[in-house]
Amino acid sequence: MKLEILLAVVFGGSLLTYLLGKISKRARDILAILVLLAATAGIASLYGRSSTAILCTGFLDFPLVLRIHPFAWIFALTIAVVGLCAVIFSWHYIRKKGRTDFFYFMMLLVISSMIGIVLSGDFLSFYIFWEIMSWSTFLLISYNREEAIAAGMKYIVMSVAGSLVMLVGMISLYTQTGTLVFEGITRNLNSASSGYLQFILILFFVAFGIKNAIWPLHVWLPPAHSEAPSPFSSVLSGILIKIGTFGFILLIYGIVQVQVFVNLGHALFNVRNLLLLLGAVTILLPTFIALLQDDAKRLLAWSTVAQAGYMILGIAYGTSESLSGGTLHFFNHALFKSLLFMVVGAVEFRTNGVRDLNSLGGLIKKMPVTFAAGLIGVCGLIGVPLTNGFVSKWLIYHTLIVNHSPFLAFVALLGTWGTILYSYKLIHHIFLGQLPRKYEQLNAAPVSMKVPMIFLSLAVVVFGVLPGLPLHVINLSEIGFGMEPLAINMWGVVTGSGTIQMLNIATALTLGGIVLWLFFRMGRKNTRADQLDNYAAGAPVPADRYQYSVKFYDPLTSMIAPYLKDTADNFYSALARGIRNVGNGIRRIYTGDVGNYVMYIILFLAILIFIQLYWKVW
Amino acid sequence: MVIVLVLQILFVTLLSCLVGLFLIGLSRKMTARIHWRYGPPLSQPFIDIVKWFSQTAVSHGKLFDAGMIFSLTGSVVVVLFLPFGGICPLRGSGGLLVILYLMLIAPLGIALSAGEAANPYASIGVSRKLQLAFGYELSLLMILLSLMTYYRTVSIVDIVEAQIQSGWSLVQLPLVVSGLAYLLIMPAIMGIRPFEMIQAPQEISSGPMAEYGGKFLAFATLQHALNIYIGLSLFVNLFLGGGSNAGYFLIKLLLAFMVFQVIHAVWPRFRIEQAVRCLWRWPALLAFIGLIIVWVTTS
Amino acid sequence: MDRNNIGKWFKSPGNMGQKYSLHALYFCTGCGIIEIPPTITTRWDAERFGVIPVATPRQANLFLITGYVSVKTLRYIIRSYEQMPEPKYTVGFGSCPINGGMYWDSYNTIKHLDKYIPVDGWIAGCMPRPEAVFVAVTHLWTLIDKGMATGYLKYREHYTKYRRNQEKVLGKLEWPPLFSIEEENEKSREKVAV
Amino acid sequence: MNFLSEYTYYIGAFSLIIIGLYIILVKKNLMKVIIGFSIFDTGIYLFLIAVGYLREGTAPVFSKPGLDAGKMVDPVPQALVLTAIVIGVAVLALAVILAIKIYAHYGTLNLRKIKEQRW
Amino acid sequence: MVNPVLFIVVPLGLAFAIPLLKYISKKIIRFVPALAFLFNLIFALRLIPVVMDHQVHVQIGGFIPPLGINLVAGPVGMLFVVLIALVGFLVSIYAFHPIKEKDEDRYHILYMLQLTGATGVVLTGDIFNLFVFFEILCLASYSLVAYLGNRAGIESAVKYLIQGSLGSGLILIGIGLLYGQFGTLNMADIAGRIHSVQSISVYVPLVLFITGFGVEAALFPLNAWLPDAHSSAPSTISAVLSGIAIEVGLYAVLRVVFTLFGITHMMGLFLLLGVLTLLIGELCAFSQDNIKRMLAFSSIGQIGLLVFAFSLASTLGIAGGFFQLISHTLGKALLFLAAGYMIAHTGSMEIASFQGMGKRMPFTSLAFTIGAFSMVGLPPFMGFPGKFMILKAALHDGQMLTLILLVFILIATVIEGAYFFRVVQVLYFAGEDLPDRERAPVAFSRFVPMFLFTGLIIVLGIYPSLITDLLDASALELLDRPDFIKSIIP
Repeated sequence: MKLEILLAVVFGGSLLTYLLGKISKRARDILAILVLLAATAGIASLYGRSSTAILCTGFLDFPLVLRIHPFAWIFALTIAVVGLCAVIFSWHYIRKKGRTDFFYFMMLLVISSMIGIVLSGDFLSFYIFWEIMSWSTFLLISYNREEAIAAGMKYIVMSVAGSLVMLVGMISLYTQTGTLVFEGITRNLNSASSGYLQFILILFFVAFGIKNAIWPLHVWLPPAHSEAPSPFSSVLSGILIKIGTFGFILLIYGIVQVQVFVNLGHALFNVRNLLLLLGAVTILLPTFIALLQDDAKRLLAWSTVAQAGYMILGIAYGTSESLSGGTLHFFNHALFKSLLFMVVGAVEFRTNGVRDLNSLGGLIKKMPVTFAAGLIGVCGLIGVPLTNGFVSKWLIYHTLIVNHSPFLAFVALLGTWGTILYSYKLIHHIFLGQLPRKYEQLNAAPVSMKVPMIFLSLAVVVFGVLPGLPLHVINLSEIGFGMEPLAINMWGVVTGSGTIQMLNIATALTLGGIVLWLFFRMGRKNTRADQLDNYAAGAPVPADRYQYSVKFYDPLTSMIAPYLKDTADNFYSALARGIRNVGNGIRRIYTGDVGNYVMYIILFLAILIFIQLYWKVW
Repeated sequence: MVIVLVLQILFVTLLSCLVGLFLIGLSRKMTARIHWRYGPPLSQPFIDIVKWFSQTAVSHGKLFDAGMIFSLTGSVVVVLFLPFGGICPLRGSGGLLVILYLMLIAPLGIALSAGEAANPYASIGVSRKLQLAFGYELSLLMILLSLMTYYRTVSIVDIVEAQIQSGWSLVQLPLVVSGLAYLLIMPAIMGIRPFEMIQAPQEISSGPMAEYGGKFLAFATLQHALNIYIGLSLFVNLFLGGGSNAGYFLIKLLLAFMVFQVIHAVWPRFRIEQAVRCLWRWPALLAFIGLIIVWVTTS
Repeated sequence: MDRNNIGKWFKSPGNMGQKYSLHALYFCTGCGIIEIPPTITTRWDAERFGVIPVATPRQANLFLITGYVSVKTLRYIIRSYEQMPEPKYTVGFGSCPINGGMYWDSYNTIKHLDKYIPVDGWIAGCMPRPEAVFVAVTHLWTLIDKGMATGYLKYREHYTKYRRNQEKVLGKLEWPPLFSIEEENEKSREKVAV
Repeated sequence: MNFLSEYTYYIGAFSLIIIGLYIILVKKNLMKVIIGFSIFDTGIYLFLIAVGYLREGTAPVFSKPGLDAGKMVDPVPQALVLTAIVIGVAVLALAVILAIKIYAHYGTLNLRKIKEQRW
Repeated sequence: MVNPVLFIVVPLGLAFAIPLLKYISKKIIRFVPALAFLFNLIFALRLIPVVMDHQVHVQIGGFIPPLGINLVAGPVGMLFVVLIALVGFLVSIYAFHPIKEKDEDRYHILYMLQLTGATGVVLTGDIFNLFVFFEILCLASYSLVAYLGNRAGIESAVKYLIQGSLGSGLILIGIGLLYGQFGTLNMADIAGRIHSVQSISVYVPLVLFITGFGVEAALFPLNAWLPDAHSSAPSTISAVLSGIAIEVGLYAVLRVVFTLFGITHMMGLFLLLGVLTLLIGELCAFSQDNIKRMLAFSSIGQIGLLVFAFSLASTLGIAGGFFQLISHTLGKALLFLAAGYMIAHTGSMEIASFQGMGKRMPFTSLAFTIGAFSMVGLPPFMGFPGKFMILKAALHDGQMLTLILLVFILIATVIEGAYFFRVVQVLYFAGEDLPDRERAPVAFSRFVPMFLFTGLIIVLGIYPSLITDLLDASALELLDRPDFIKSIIP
């Protein structure tokens, strides 16, 4: 499929979906799914292709270029697939709410513009698609009203700030190199001084960092993810923030070459180390803040921030193994985090919007498929072997250890252990424990929700056992960046200092499980007991008063909570308040007294004349 | 070749189970002797296992069963990755990092299973278990990282072989601090006193085990036995040079175990926050210093 | 002790396991519990018989009712008994569970525990000494050996009767019946005693 | 004295402008401010006239032969002033109308009290 | 080809024909402004290709400059003429539905006079005529601000009048000073000789001009009238004031600074002034609850950005400034119209009272949203190319001062985004979700201008190349001063 046609299909499809919604709701839903199916098929057919196409020859005298290469391909495919799953998930989810046409329109617009971003071949089209994505996301985040409004506000303000910074960086690159096409910039950037390069990198890092939620720039993410409608949360968390990751990779590996990037600046105080440091902080702090959350989606949102840190670590480290790890983690995170948001969304849908972990429980009996999906998602998030998160994290750890950065590796590993704690909290509070009586009549998730969840769970497991599939594509893109590809096979990675072989692990775990299951069956048959037939010091279990999930990790969290203030958020809030106060102060100069106004005019005149008398400007 | 591998796997699995159960029996016997009691026979854990298998059991759901199996599977597979005196069935599949991750499966399985049981004691126990794990992982990760940094590999077999060349890690200068830290967190890894608050029968009715009876309890005990074996085996392999053959390895294991058993017999229990605070203070400090030393000396 | 008799282990592992691994649930209903700490600790060391205290009924197979049983505690006793996995053995400790003991005329005390749950053995006395516990344990061993410690089977067989007796004292029970209840059961009640 | 006689008109014009500005700046009453404007404008007109004025000049009309074009008063500023006066009158009229309206709405002409529209 | 005089004469004639036409039909006068500006629009558009080639001069009465009064229709002039005609035409469609029951004829007369004055200002080549047309524009504006006759309108009009006529007086003094030195009023003539005299004596008129025109152009300390006038005028007039009047004031300043005085070395001062205006405008708008005041302060901010862009004094900067100017004109007119329509519906100017407008007035809300997005500079709307060009020019300039000021511009833009997005959120997401049936019917006369403005914003946002040639030519006209002088006075 040609790239222009692909973009025309997705953008046109989104508009068409909106218009069709005025006629028939059902047809609109089907059309939305069809558009994304077509996009998925179209992108899939581009596998292994590297080509460019001109979208428009002169937008302000700049050509708008599209290009496809393996690296863009894997991002585009992930976007299309996760977007498709989210749209299918919306089928039932959105039915209860108002303004559904708008929802579908914006959803498809966000996905289309993300595809546009990854396929763009120059900075101008990159920026245009980027901004379309920003504002359509803003509208969708605010969709749920009430608290969502503040969340949307936070998002769009940070996003606008970021994209303006990016605009400056981009124009600065243009003045330096005379072109905005990526290849041209790469070609002409060789002569740039290292100071200039660092300046540019920092500008772009701010822009991409805001989207990717690096630590001090992450504050928009938790409210936005938790307040957005759940199908969109999964898009937001699964792929939208990864557009920042895409930007990072594009900038470091595609434009500034990685050899240049690694050797840039001072030995200690350089952008790479800054990025690594921020990546480490991004892993560490949000992981622990997630532990303190009681809102399911907010917990997942903080977890997303933390996982973004791994990607940054992988990308900024700058070896081919770390890049593989970072990119693979992007891919995996897209799968399992969107899956988890769908799981929470399904629960939220069935319980009429309950996200408070403390008031849920025992839903495994009512929504077993959702639970299984959630369990697989959580395993992927933790990185339990046989799920996909394991391999990518292993790659990142391995490269950090082998290349002698034990402290970064320590932070990354510690983050994983924090992940276990909050992941278990999520699963336990929603699905395990006592089922409250008010949920006894709960139905299982509808089919339209089960299908994407099952699909994504399968993907999580399949790519966990066969990491070679995505790694192969990543290798292709690394060759495109002029790097040494990893030695991989279908089941894992071979390096000189430690190998990973999922075949062995998978066989061992499966066979071990089967043998132990048989062994388990050898024992006497067990009987099923009701949840109320439970040990309570001999007393009968009081129904509905046997809840115990409040303050689950209290001994730990009460120890660490004082150190986990979200200082960045407080800082930005203070800044916003300050600006408002300054504004309120400044507008007092318009006193309403016309005498003062006349005085301003005469003073202005006097000052201008004074300037001439004093400085002789004329 | 395959037959050898299968034999190795069977041998290691069974032997580690036996060793683990034997160590539990030894622990009970030793504790009794220290308490001036006669104590149960060394075979008592085996008798218990047989009894549990002959009992009926009550299950709370599919996950209640599956979690238990999952948990024990995790432990068994970890054992396959650990060198057992020169025998390591799955040597080329990922090394220490994989072991670290596989060690997650066991507590996760128990946690899921206990969660399905819907018992508050179980939940409290799981919560404590995860918090305690978080407490000692801080140090454990730094210790393992200092080893991996020192030997420039993530493969545990390579580390053992390197020690055969150059002597035990515990007595090598850059690693001795890490080794001390490992000694301090060892009881927490094995779940023995003073870090026994996960089960705490008098307090939270044996925690995650509260709803387990019959074969579930048998599986849980086996898992506990393997857990003790894994903790000790890691220590022996990483710091005491492993073993050139199984016997030598087992002797080291036994000696290391008896040291901790003495502590187990005479110490009271920490509260969970005391435990975490304690683990984050001294062992973590030592491990951190150790990591810095290793980092500085090797770079 | 035939604990080390390998042949017997192979012949009936279940019975042997039950015998030498009696995990006891002490139900601290009354004064009898004062004799349990010396029983399980250094002075008498019950662990050498394989008897150790456990925390929950799910893990236990020996139920020790140590002391008088009030109406209030009866509910808890029944609940705990029903939660124990089979095979399970009950031993009444002291005179009170047998016939009310010194509370024989109390309005509030259960006089005959075996009306409500099957009891496999009694230890008479007020108080019995720890040695008596060991006697009971060894006696239970022989009963298990002979296949006579079948209280749990009786409970299953005559559940309707037991449940009626329980409800007579306690009123309607909160939990559903453990086994099926026959509507009309005219079988006369059998004495279950050692 | 030569200076004074040379620049009398300019001095007068700028005095009027300054007086007008002073009134606009300081006075509270809207009517007085309007009067101030009037004075300010008058000053400007005088200034414009003075720009084109020539001492002992003649009217810029070739009414009889022999008139020196160099001795004529510049006619352009006079045309400008005429236009400006027209505009000034229009502004003045509008201002007065608005003042009436203000009084109808606020019951006062005190500009320090008419402060509903502010920040 | 049409004589540029007609752009002034036709609306002026039709304006004065309205009192007569009133006797034929009361309804017909509503369509007169639309007719006049449609005429202007069509012929101005047809004139543009000619103007791109060479400037068109008209000598009134056949006197050649510098003696006669002349009109100069260069690219800049025609750009403004088209803009004025466009906005005038669309806004007059909006007024098909009367603003106020009484005095409809006066509204249309004044409206046409106002825009005629604006057209005159941009077309004239004579400094005194500039002043005269400027006064026509101002006088009509004062009256129109007071048109509704309510407390706020009258008060704002009085304040506007006081400040505006003070400014006019200063301009007149400046004209007098210039005339006294050069003896001519033709701008090209003065420009050709300006460097021949002592510096201070031309500096004072310059300062007087900047201050005088600056009042109308809403430069920072001179803009106190703007928020009052914009917020209390009828919405159509706010649209014209914000979209045309202050831009025309800015045009006058540009003409004076670039053409008349040819300043090259005071630009740092103007850059500072622009950024100061921008920051203060945006800061004040940030904490406003009244939507029209907010939009008015936003106009101040935009003017600051324009001043910054023009003060870069490079082809890129001026072209970018013109693009941003057009985008601001269209966007702000659209915003005021949409806001006015919503205010008419709710009867309140509080932003919070616009809850649920997205359901009740979907199209108006959409138009407002697009206008707001365009103001912030989001693609694919028209604000983006403008911002892009300005930033490009600033970075191309590369001086330290420009780069530092750039930071403040970015901050101001973020603040601008914050308050515009707040309104968008209130429109669509605040309060309870309303059922569909509460939709208000949309009047045709309201729909068409908003639709056309929206369409223009999107089309020019996607195809900015449609007008970039004209903008480059305009920039060249302003910058290439000798050429301009030579083309008028050979």
